[in-house]
Amino acid sequence: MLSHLAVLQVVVPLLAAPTCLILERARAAWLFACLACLLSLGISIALFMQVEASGPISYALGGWEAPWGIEYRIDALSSFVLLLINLVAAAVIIGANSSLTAELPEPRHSPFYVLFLLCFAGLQGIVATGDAFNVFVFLEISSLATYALVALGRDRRALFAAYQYLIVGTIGATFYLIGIGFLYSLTGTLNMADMAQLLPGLEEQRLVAAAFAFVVIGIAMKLALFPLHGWLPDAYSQAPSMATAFLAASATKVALYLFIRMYFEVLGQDAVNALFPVGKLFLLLGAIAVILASLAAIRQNNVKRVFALSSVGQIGYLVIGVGLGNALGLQAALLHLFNHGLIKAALFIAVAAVVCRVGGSRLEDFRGLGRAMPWTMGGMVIGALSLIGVPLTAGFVSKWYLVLAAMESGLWPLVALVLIGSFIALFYVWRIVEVAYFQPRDGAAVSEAPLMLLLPLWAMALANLYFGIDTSLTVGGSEQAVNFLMGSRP
Amino acid sequence: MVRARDLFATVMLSGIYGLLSASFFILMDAADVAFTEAAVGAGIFPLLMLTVLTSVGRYEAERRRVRYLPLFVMVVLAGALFAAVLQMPPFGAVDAPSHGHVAQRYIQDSPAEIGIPNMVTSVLASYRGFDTLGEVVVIFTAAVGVVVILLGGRPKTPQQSTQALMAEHKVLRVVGKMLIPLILLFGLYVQFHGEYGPGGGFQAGVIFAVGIILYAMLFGLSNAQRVVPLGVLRWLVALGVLIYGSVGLANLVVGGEYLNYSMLASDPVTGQHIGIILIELGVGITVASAMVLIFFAFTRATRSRDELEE
Amino acid sequence: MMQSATQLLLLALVLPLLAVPGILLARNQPNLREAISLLTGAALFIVNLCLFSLGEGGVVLVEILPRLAISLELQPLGLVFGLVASFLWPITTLYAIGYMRGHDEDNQARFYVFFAIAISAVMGLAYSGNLFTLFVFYEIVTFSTYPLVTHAGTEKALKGGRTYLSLLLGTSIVFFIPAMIGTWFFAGNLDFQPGGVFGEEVSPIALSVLLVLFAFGIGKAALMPFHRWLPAAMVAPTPVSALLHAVAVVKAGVFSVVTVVVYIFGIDTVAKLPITPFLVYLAGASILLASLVAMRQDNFKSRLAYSTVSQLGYITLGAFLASEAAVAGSLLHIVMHAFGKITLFFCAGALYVAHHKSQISEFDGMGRVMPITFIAFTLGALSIIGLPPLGGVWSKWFLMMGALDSGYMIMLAVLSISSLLNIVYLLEIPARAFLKPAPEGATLQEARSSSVLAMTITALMCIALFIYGSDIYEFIRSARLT
Amino acid sequence: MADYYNYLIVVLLMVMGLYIVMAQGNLVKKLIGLNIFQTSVFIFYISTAKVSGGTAPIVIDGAELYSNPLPQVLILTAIVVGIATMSLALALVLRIKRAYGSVEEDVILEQDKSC
Amino acid sequence: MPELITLLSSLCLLLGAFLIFSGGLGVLRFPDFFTRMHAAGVTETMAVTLIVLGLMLHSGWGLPLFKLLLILLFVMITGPTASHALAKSALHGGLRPLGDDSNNERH
Repeated sequence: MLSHLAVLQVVVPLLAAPTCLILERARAAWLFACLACLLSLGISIALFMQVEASGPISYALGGWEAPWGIEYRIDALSSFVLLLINLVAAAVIIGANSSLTAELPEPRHSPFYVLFLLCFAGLQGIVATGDAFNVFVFLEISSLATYALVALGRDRRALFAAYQYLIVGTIGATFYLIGIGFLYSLTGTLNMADMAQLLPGLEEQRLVAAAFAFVVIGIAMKLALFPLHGWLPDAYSQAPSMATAFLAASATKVALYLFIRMYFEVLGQDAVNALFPVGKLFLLLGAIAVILASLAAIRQNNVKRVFALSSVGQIGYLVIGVGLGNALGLQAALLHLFNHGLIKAALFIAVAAVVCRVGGSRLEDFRGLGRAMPWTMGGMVIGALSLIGVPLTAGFVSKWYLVLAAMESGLWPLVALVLIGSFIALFYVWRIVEVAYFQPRDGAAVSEAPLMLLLPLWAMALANLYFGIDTSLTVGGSEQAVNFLMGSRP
Repeated sequence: MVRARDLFATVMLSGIYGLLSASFFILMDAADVAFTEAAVGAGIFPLLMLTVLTSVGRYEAERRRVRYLPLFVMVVLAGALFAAVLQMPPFGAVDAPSHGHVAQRYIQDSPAEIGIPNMVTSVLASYRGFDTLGEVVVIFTAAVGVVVILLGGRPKTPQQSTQALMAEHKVLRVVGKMLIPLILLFGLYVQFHGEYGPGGGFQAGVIFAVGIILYAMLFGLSNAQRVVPLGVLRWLVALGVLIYGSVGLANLVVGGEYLNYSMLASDPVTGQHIGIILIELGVGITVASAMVLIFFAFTRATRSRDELEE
Repeated sequence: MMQSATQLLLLALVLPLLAVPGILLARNQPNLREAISLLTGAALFIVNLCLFSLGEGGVVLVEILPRLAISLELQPLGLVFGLVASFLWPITTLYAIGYMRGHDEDNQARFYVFFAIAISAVMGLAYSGNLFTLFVFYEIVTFSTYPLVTHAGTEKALKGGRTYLSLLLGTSIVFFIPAMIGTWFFAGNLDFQPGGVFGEEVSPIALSVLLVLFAFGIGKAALMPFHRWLPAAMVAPTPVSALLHAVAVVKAGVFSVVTVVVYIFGIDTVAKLPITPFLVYLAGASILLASLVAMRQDNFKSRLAYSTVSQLGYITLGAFLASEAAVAGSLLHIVMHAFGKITLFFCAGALYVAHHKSQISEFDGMGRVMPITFIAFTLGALSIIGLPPLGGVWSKWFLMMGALDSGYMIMLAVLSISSLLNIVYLLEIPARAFLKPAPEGATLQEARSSSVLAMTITALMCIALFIYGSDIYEFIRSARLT
Repeated sequence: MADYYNYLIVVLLMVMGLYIVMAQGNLVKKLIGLNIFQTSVFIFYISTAKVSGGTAPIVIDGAELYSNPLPQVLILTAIVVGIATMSLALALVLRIKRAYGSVEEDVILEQDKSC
Repeated sequence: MPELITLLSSLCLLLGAFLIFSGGLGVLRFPDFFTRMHAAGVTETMAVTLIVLGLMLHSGWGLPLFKLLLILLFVMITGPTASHALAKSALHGGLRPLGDDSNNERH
């Protein structure tokens, strides 16, 4: 069975979803979903170790070898991202039951788990597959599940947010499909590795450029890269809290993964930049995203929205790392991908805990929670520090690499920008901390969040600390991935 | 279509558009796709649209202005695309790279490797069987999503009988009674004929669903739900996916890769055959029940609104 | 021997933290709680004494990235700072007991907890083995003192806290981090070593930029124009102000500056950099301007705050003068100013607790009401001004020597003028207190005894330091600084 | 040019569809635009699959040249994905109508702003 | 014989095509709903029957012939039914034929 881990990684949650639907009873569905997520987490750890020990794994689905059948490829990059998604998913699903009890009527629980598992499976499928079209299918699975998850939100605005997300997401996916169509008509293959080999040396450069543009714009919509980020704050702030926690920590990360895969492996960074200075464009967009989104976050009154906008800004960092184009920059992007996933998971689970007890996530709902919910707010503060990039937290490590990478490219303004971004982050985060710790709570007493929420929250918070101190896993994993990507197309 | 304010007309036009593209697909030698597009673009999509229109109203608000920014973006996009597609291999070229590399094997070897004449089905169900599993899951996701969005988690079949949509149409009812068994039969035919001609699980599922939907339209939603209760549908939607997925798992058990049907029998070709029949069954079940479920959810949602208003 | 140094270093770091659960457990029993604080403080001082006797040793705690570790290292600069801080901690605690009880503050347990964390961080800062460690503890100091600044929880306190945090974190994020990463980028490591880490090949321009980034990035050193946080932090309770101004925060800042100059750049390198004169003049300007501003303050604590800004200028000035004498002088000034300024703040707190007076104009004749307080105040003030027979005279002396060594004649003038200004704004207070008539119906009423005891100790220490000043100087000079 | 006639039509349909999505305020109409946009992609793929003189990819005796089955398979999947998305979107529209009483974008935004 | 069948089938197809064309014209040009529906309805039954007949003649004995027959049957049942349903619901919805002055309102 060990040789089938690559496919089981995706199939386990994929098949757990319909089983959950059959189970019907919310609690049973939850337990089953937990089981599936933990199993999947185990698989991802095993895969990570396997890849680290013996290099990329290729799995031919249906027994049809690579370009003819669909291939699953787990290499350093994908195993790294898989590990992140699985960590987050496990944390979120464990806390989901408590959070949902407070947020949704009971009959909607089991569909939530079904959709959650589908989204989870879809994201993993995108990461695991080596086939460009298979990506599209799994992209749509995860997207459809996400739209439905967002629409589950309590407010009617959730509906409209879901609708807008659906429109943008569908256009994005269709753009991606068009790009893949161009690439297919040029190469006659859908396998990414195969494409990467066939693409250089083609004469139809305009078409390659168009293909790249479509693929990138399509992914950028999913990634919520400025200026295509409009859907994200609405969707994230309206979705049920735990759904947000999962999406914020994984969905955009997977989009970035896909982007890196396409940009560095399939099309080749140098080839693309010879057509058009894309790298510089990314730097510019990333920079604008960092500044604008962070500034917008300061003015928000809803904590979920603050963090959602902060996500847009953080995506800016990720894109800057990619745009720098050197090994350090890519490593910074990958590190931040991982670390930011942990950060946002911690923060949104904390928000979920607050919503669970207080019933809202407006800033004034946080009054005095430092005393009323010390554990929740403690976890949140750790996440917040990590978001700012304080040393000994995971956020610091990725910022460190990003700044180093910018220095290596000699882009000093960018160094300044990254740091100013962190500085602004300090402001919007600290507003929340201040309200929580230094403003008295009026109204009914609030008790500490349930244990099942604190558990994942602190798991994520401690992960933030752990990966800020022992970086061998993250730095090592990302380094392997970078070597793999940069080595495949020097 | 852009300018018409009457949404009903727009929907009808888009139905015709679907039918036209289906005919176009036939011309392009894509029989399976045409079949599907006809069922979806000219069938399910307008049907759902119309159901929605009964609730949201037939006319849109008066608005007559051109948005210049989108227009500009579109013109630029069109220009860029024109420039790009001119580098495509010429339409119909025999030596286009896309026909050479991977496709060649499907055309040359699939009859021998899979043992069925319809290459589209071979590729769909075996070479790229995992895509199709994904496709089924997409339908499953949509069904779960629609139900939870419109009806809330766990809808119960209503007890009291609501008035049928077309109770006063005697002729329709009689003709419908005649047709429905035929439609279901045809569905079964498409289901199991997919290996030889155009057709397969998806198309069959849709046709099957149409039969039940027709029943619901003629004899009332509650009667239809008594025939196929929502609970059963939920169960069936999941069952289809599980059948498909378990075939894959069964392959693992007998020692092949996921979805490698060759191991299912002593002879690889027979194995493929068995596998494809099983997974097409899964597809058919999920698609049919998902479509019915979605339709039920839509009509229930529009109906409950009417009841609220009264 | 090395073994015990490792353990002692860790002990210095952990000991204050050990007090935290104790304080929390005993949060409803003030006596026990404060006893724990005091005892830990005393123990910490003993640990530091032991460290002093050891003189060398180090430990790598954890390696975060390759060549980027959290490590501790004994070196003379740190030892001096560590000793001062650990000596003043129990004394401030002693004083705080009187102040907090007299003032009936809320959340006293929280106060002691963060106090302890702050001291632990200061220990780490003093014994940092590399720049990264220094930075980490520097930030921990910031975060752990933030709840102390906003202790009152009022809107005003929150606003002050916001300024405090945003300026300190802002400078460290925007300047300090890039300076640190730049150092890593150019030098390849961040380990402290006498003579600096940079090789010959790094251009002076780059080094200059880095030095400026460090100078401003270490916002706790309150070099103008990034001094605003210090007056803002005056919303804190007085023991906190004492801690901020004498022990933890500002001294952490200037200590960091000195350490960076000595162990990252190397004194000789700094002396040759084109940017150094600019920084020297900036420090000089900081000294004079802050003194001038201080003269105009009527609020007692504000005046002391600006006085601190001015005095911190001395220390940064010494660092940038970049001669061994000047560096030793500035380090000595850390010690002298610590004792002097803490005495002044103790007096300010005592006045506030006992008589609710915080404006200087209200102090007329108070010398007769609180004689011990004002005598202590006078001693502290004289030490800061730099008159014999008090400790402050030594540090100023060596700073002037250093200025001479480096050839900045104009700095001699700056230091002299500033001393005159000091006299004007500091001695005005005891003058008012002793010479003006006492308020009607005033009787002898000192602050609580523990507070009085604390200020007496520190005032006496100012005198003692006059006697031992040159010994400390010799100790510093005996170490390898270049 | 004649060789590219199909693709040019596809491009036109594509931008028309997208324009409707972007410029129309009615949520239902947006979806119709989206449908046109998606269908244009289907047509594009199917066009690339056509081989002049070929027949549908179902084995018949005597046929030598077949059209490319692979894009057809992809589009089969894409159509299904498309209708799944549409049904989800329409469900949302229904709920939006119920919650806001309108399916015009500006009316909805107005309502959100006011509350 | 084969020529005759080809001829017949062509005739059927042509006739069917003509009917479809005229039907389309009718739908466009007739004055009101019911007359238009007449055009559409007649076309649908008659033209489709003719075309399928033509195709049947063309295809010769075999499975396709059977399938076409089924299609023919299907169309002949559903076409009129659909027209009937349309007309009835139009009446039900308040539409009156042209010339019926009792309530001549148009949408």
